[in-house]
Amino acid sequence: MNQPVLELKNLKKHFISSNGVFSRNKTTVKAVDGIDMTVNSGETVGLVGESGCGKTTVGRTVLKLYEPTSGSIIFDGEEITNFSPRQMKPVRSKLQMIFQDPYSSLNPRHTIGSIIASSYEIHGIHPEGGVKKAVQNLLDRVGLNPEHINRFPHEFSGGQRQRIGIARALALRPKLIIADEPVSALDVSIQAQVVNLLDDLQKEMGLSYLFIAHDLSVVQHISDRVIVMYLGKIMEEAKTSQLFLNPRHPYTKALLSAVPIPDPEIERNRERIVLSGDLPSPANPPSGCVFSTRCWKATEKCHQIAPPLVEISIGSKVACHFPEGN
Amino acid sequence: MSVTEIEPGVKVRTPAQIAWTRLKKNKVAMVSGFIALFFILAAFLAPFITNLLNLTPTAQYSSGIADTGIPIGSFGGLSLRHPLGLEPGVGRDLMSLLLYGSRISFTVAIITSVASIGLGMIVGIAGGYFGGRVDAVIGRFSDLVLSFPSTFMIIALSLPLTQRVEAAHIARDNGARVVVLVVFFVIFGWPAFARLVRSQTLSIRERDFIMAAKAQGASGRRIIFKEILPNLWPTAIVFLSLSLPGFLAAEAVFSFLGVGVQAPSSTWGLVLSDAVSYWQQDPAYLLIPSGMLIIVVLSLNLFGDGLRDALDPKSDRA
Amino acid sequence: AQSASAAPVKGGTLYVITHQDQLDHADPQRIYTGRDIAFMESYVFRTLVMYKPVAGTAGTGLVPDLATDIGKASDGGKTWKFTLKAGTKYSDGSAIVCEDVKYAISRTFATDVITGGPSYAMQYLDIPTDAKGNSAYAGPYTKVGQADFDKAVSCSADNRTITFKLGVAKPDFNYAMSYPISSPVPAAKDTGDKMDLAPLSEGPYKVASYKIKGEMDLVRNPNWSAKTDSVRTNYPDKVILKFGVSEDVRDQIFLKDTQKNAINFDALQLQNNISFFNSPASKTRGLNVNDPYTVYSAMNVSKGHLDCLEVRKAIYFAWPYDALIKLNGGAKLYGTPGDNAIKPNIGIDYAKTTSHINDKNFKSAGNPAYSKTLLAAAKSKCPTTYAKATSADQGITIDTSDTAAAKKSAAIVTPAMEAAGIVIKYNYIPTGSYYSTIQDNTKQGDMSGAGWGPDWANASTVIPPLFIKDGGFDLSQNWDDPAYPAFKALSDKANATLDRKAQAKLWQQAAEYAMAQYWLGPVSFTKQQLSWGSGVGGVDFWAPQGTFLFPALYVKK
Amino acid sequence: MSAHNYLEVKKLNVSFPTEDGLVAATSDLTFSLARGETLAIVGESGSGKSVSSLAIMGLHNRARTNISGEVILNLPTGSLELLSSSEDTVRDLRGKEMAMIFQDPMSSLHPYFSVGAQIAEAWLLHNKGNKSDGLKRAIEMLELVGIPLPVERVHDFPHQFSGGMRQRVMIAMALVNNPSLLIADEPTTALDVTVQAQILKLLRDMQKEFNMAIILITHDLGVVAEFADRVNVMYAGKNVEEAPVRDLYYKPAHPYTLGLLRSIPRVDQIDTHRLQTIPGQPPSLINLPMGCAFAPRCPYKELVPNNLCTTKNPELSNFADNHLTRCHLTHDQIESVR
Amino acid sequence: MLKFVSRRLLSSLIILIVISATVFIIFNYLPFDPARLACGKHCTPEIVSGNRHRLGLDVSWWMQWWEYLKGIFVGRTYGQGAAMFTCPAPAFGYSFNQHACVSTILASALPVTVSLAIGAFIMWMFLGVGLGVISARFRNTWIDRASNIFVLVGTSLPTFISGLLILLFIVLKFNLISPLDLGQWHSPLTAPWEWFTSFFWPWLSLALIYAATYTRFTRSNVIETSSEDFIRTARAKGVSERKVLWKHTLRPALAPILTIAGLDFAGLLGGAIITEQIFQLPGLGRLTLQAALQDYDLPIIVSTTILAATFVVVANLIVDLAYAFLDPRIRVK
Ligand SMILES: Nc1ncnc2c1ncn2[C@@H]1O[C@H](COP(=O)(O)OP(=O)(O)OP(=O)(O)O)[C@@H](O)[C@H]1O
Ligand SMILES: Nc1ncnc2c1ncn2[C@@H]1O[C@H](COP(=O)(O)OP(=O)(O)OP(=O)(O)O)[C@@H](O)[C@H]1O
Ligand SMILES: [Mg+2]
Ligand SMILES: [Mg+2]
Repeated sequence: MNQPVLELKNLKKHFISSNGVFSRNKTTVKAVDGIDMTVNSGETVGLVGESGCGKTTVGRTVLKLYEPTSGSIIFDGEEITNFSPRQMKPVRSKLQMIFQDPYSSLNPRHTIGSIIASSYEIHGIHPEGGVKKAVQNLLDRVGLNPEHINRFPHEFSGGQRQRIGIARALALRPKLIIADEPVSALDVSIQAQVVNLLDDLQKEMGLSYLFIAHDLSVVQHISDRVIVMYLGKIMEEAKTSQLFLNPRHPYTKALLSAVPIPDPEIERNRERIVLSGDLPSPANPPSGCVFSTRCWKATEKCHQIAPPLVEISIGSKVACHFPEGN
Repeated sequence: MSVTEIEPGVKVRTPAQIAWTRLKKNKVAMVSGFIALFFILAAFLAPFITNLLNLTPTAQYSSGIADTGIPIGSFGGLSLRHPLGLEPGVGRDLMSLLLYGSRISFTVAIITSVASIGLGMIVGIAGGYFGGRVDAVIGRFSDLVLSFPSTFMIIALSLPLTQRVEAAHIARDNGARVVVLVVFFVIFGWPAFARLVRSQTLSIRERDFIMAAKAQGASGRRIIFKEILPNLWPTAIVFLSLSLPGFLAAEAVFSFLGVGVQAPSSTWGLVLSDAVSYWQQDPAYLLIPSGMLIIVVLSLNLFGDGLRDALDPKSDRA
Repeated sequence: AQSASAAPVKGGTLYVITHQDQLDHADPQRIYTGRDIAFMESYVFRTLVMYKPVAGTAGTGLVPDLATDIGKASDGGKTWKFTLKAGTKYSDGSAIVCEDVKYAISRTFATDVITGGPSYAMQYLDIPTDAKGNSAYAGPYTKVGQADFDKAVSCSADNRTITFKLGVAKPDFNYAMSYPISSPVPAAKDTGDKMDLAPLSEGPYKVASYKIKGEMDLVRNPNWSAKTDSVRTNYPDKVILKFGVSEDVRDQIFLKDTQKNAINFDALQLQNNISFFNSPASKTRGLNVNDPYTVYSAMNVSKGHLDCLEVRKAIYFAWPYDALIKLNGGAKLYGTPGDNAIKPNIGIDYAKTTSHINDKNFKSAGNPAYSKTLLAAAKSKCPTTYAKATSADQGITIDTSDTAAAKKSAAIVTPAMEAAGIVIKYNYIPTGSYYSTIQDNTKQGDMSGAGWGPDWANASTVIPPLFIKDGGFDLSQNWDDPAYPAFKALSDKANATLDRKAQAKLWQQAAEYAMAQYWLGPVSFTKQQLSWGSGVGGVDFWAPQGTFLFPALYVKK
Repeated sequence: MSAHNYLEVKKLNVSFPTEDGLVAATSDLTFSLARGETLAIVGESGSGKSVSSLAIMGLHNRARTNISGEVILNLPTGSLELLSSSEDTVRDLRGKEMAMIFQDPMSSLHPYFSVGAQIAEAWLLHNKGNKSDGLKRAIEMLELVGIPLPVERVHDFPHQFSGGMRQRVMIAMALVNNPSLLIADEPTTALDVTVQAQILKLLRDMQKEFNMAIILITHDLGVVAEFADRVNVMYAGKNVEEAPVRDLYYKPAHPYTLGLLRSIPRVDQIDTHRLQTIPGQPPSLINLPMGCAFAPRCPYKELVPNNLCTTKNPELSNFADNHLTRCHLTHDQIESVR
Repeated sequence: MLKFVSRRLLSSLIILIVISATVFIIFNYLPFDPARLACGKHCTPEIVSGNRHRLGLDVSWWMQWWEYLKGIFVGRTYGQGAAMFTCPAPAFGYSFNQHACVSTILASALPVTVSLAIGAFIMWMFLGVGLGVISARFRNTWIDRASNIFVLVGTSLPTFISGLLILLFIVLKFNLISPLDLGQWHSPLTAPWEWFTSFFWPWLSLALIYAATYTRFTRSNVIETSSEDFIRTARAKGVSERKVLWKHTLRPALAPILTIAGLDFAGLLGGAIITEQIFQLPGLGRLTLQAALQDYDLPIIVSTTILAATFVVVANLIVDLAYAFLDPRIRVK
């Protein structure tokens, strides 16, 4: 088995916020509420779940862009949970992020050259052949025209911008890239280009990805392992093939059945689970199993006792009192 | 072909260049911009221009004014020698008076705008970026400043403060008055801009590229100077173009109230407030400077509008 | 002046329009502005004696008012007696008695409440003073030193005759009693500070209402009788003093004659004044006369200021009179350069001096060349003062009231002085605090613009106040000047001289002396213009009061 | 085409004059639709889907938009050409005969009015009644679209609803007058898959109940597969292919459709292969070049002789029964590259 | 909600206390001596110090400040003997220049300023918002440009000139108000028409100055709002253009304008110096100007300053509440 590059142990991130102008009541949003996960080197782990379930928060907490509330983050064998920003600096060269929104993640006032070069500047690295050359190589690498080094982000299309973001993340040759929904803002025909690029880069550079997405089909395509989150908690974790063929958690099952398949025959004939109701507010999660309010199998037990995440077969963990399948 | 070479045909356009191309298409803004620039240049070249026309700003052309103090001839004594006529009473050349006056007026307006924008920028960024306690303190403080009836304060305190400034040997006479006026304008001027910057900083701070910079390991300083600040320039430039005429007018009003620069120096405000008493006997004396003030304010306003449109990528959707 | 041929008629409302927001004071013991005094004394207050209500120099003579005569001096002018007429009443119908006059006089000693008024009683009455010159009596509110006052001012048993005991002989003491300080106030009706808004009335009108920034409405006083009052008339039904009319609006009223039954309490603004007096349509509604004032720049001769005669003269001879007079409306309306602190229209106390405009080097356009020679002399004689006058970072500071006209003058004076090599700096002081600022010795600049008119027709109200330490208005701060002791002796002598002719000679000498020292810089004998609406009749100038002859005014039918 | 067609769009052109030139957002768009039928319009972002639907609704600012072509509604009272009709006529149809729901439920509801008021307004505009009738109707509609506790929630404001619920409110508002035509512009793009499934089910149920004609705009081919009867594929402002849904998926006739279908990863197939991509970027709509707009990205343009693809704009032509395509490739060539 | 209001009230109170103290400190260090000013022609140091005592200036600024604050709650007594009098609570001091308790003076100046402010406010809101809406509606047409130019010219003239021109060339020229009636206070309760006519022109001249900002702001907000998705939704429902504008667009477009309008209004309540000066209105602005420039009448300066600050602070509070009332997103159930 490979070395783990990232290990999260019972990681929690709670946001305390006051809501409304007139209210002084503090509410606690348990965006990430005790999750354990591992990303091995060279591996791609997909993290899926509905909007607002805490995927981005996991990513940002790992990078310590948010201070974790509790739990531990072990990156590359090093416990970084309580690192100061100064201590984090060297870590950041090995741990990078690709952002969900290609439009807002690039400063509109910088050229793409300076955006990518800033990684070198910040870390005081002088790449071989000079910064400019390195930047152009990177651009070339992600399939952009190296001559565009002096252009500004708004002169690029969404797919191209996402490539710039990828180039920025690659500049320091990281070990792990947290890709936060890197293709969700892109068109279908462009999405495939970026997914392929990420695939190729991984093969070449031996990267690991924590691939955050809500589009299951993309996750399924790119991931080795998939983790399903719901309301700040992990519901299920399994090898990709296992998860998609044999989902154990009712939520996973519902999620999979809800994904429309671009094939009229299959689509019209398959059995589909339509969940009722919406995602509960993370500020006020249901007691017991967080999914119990929407689960068709929920019993009194589910409403009262939160099921722990347990390994029910090799490489497959599920947090459910009444798992599906076998 | 080596990758380090940039294709010669590719035109590199900075955001400023793009704004400039858009601005160039806006005829109204361009014309106003040139007019404003013309006035500003004329102000700073005042000695040169008066020299060229062989006029002395302090000289009294008493032969040109009648015993009643009113300039002889129509339109306030307008002639080739005195293109804008004469000042009634004293008999100075109106054009040199206005030229020299605009030096002070523009200096006050420019220094004030730049300083209050600078201060507002620093404070606004600090509040918006650091948030929390810093923001609260700054917010309360600017509330306090904004609650002061600024006009009264300026009126009541300008004289004693001018004396203080003189006693401290910072500046003398009108220099001291200008210093006091500028200081007051800045003290009461920054909070408005700071609020604007603060709210912008708050929204910029939420943008992902700030997160991205943090993720790369950028320090707070770098984020403020390299990431946030460049995004605030358009706001500042537009605010500048709009606050300049505001301070020009403010200087005029305070001159009218007897606060600020005093004769024998002249400002537009002084000329105007003097002209008011001659409005019947010598209307040209009122019309010419107020016409010029309107033109300058108007052109700065229109230019500011154009600039805002040019700098705002969404504007051509409207 | 207007012909008196038309007979005055009764009735109508007379409007008196002013830009000011209020009278400086309306409390009889606090009022001190000539114009306000004339107004209030003509309509509301009565005093022991009064100026004769006629135009011309005859108007400077006193006539009895509340008193039966203009006062009887005895003891070589150290005791004065006034007996009250019978049958005089307040507007509420109660009778006026001697104690009320005495109480009124006592109020002027309460300098912490009754502020701003004339201090004649304190100066002249025989009441002990402490080392600093303050009266032992502190006024009727605290009653400290009441016994001293009672000794100096007493009423006869029948409460009709008041006796004043003076500290020094004062042959013209009765003139002081023409001021409303002698207007009676019964102790029971005294409201202290509030009296300034609601004064009592003995005159033909009483104050029906007085609102600051609004108006003061005077209505007939039913308890006034012309029989006991030979000074006043009650022609209009109502007199309304209208405050706070903006200068532009006020000027339009008189230029266009839109309010026919109105008189202008103020002067018109310069430009409007020129238009008014140049237009045949309006100038018949105006009067252009010499005012009682001498307008001058006092030279501050104390140490560190203009303590060098040559420098003072250099400034004087470079003065651009012509341009300034042109700026201020020309000689016809503004006036002419003067040579004396005493104005010719005062009468016998004036004589031509040998300095100022009478100096052969005087040029009304300014004589910078001569100034330069004076400066050259000063350079060796008094180098520090010379340096002050000529160096760019020191310069001569001129105090001036912060008005538009003053600023324009600055634009004329500054380059004119520059031509003589003198550096001028202007210090603009807000109008309201101008005099109190320059009267503060530490705050006064090198030169201060001022004006002074005699309190009555005797140079004793000009020379000592202007040039004697603690005289009240000694802006020259000349007490350390080597020339001062000799001058002081001369002035004291004149003051004590009872023979009016001999006294006048001495005043002339004193004036000549002071002027030759250039304690006063440029002097102007200024003029004054009155304006009124076509519906007002009987308009004339009341010389000693320097304003309308109010008792003659009536509203035409 | 069938005479029962309820909506006929013929040669619809919509363009915007801008600083940089004329933006031809939609050109020569032609399709028709019967009641009870669902037509999906698919295509990438910027291909002109929204613009054309707004043109049908008459929601463009006519002063700043050039619109030509025909939009014909065959109403029981006779047929009506909308583009040449007066603003008032079209406004009377909006909300009653034809309704629209928009992509972003967050911003499409007025933040200042309660949802009840907004639904009631839509009803009151076309029906007689007072406010309380409107509110009653709003409650009915909320119930119909499955909002729990409609009586209480009718007074709530949009920000108090979740995204899925807001979209339901939008649907309720659109359906309050039983429109015959519903245009749904990406009704689920902003929503999660589980919520998307709920909304789509709701739409289908409503369609059955009211026998509506639905134009479903989306770029999600999965949604189309589930929902549509016929599909219109748009590229660069043109409809490049129109076909019944099965034909489109199993016998795509346009290289762009082909590429699109191939580049989509599928949940139901475990494949670790590289995805196939369409190289290049969609073109700018300003001053479109001569020839086929897809040509620069088309892998098969070499098959067409004489550089025809880059010089001549292909016409919409019959590929098979009820199957139109806009391509220079011959029928056989297409069959062979498929 | 209640908690929020009380918190805000508390912080407002602190601001007011700080401001009042600041004013005392500032005026304590002024080189002007009101005692000297009140002294008159014959002035000895003893009279000055007597005056200083009478004016309450012979103690440190914090004592003066404390006395002032105390007076607000318990009233103040001045003088002795026959000259004694009391200003009842709430006493803001006594003006020796106007011989009245400041509370009385304020009470007579306030209605003038409030009338001026309210009328001008209504007028400029109508003018500014109206023109703004029209400009937005017909944007980039000549109507838009004309309104833009009109407003810009109107405002680029300094206040004193535009006000004066209105006064001289309209009001006096056409005899719209008799010159002696100018600036006369008529109560709207007893003489509404006179009240209206006497304030109309001052309102207009003030409104002209403010209208421009509002025209611009309204114009851009309306334009921005009308490109919002929810406006398109309204159109899709078949709402008429009129209703789209007045019902759907204007409310969200005007909500942010409320904020600046509230503050501008509060600022005006502190006194529109120049307008009051030109039209001779005996309001707070003129009162303060006179007190600050001519008389150094400390009790009046302090009180008007605090009053003006109170208006701003209260306006801030009201604006926040009103904003929440208008925009349900800010309201919390
Ligand atoms: N800075 C923050 N302060 C307060 N709450 C936050 C913050 N960031 C996120 N949250 C809350 O935490 C929860 C999880 O948010 P997160 O962005 O991690 O979800 P996500 O799974 O990434 O959703 P999406 O798919 O929409 O990106 C949400 O309810 C969100 O509102
Ligand atoms: N008012 C307008 N002025 C200029 N161009 C416009 C305007 N509205 C739309 N466009 C352009 O028209 C093209 C088609 O836009 P449209 O909104 O129809 O795309 P779409 O297919 O709906 O895309 P999406 O999936 O992103 O909603 C785009 O390139 C767009 O930029
Ligand atoms: Mg996220
Ligand atoms: Mg769209």
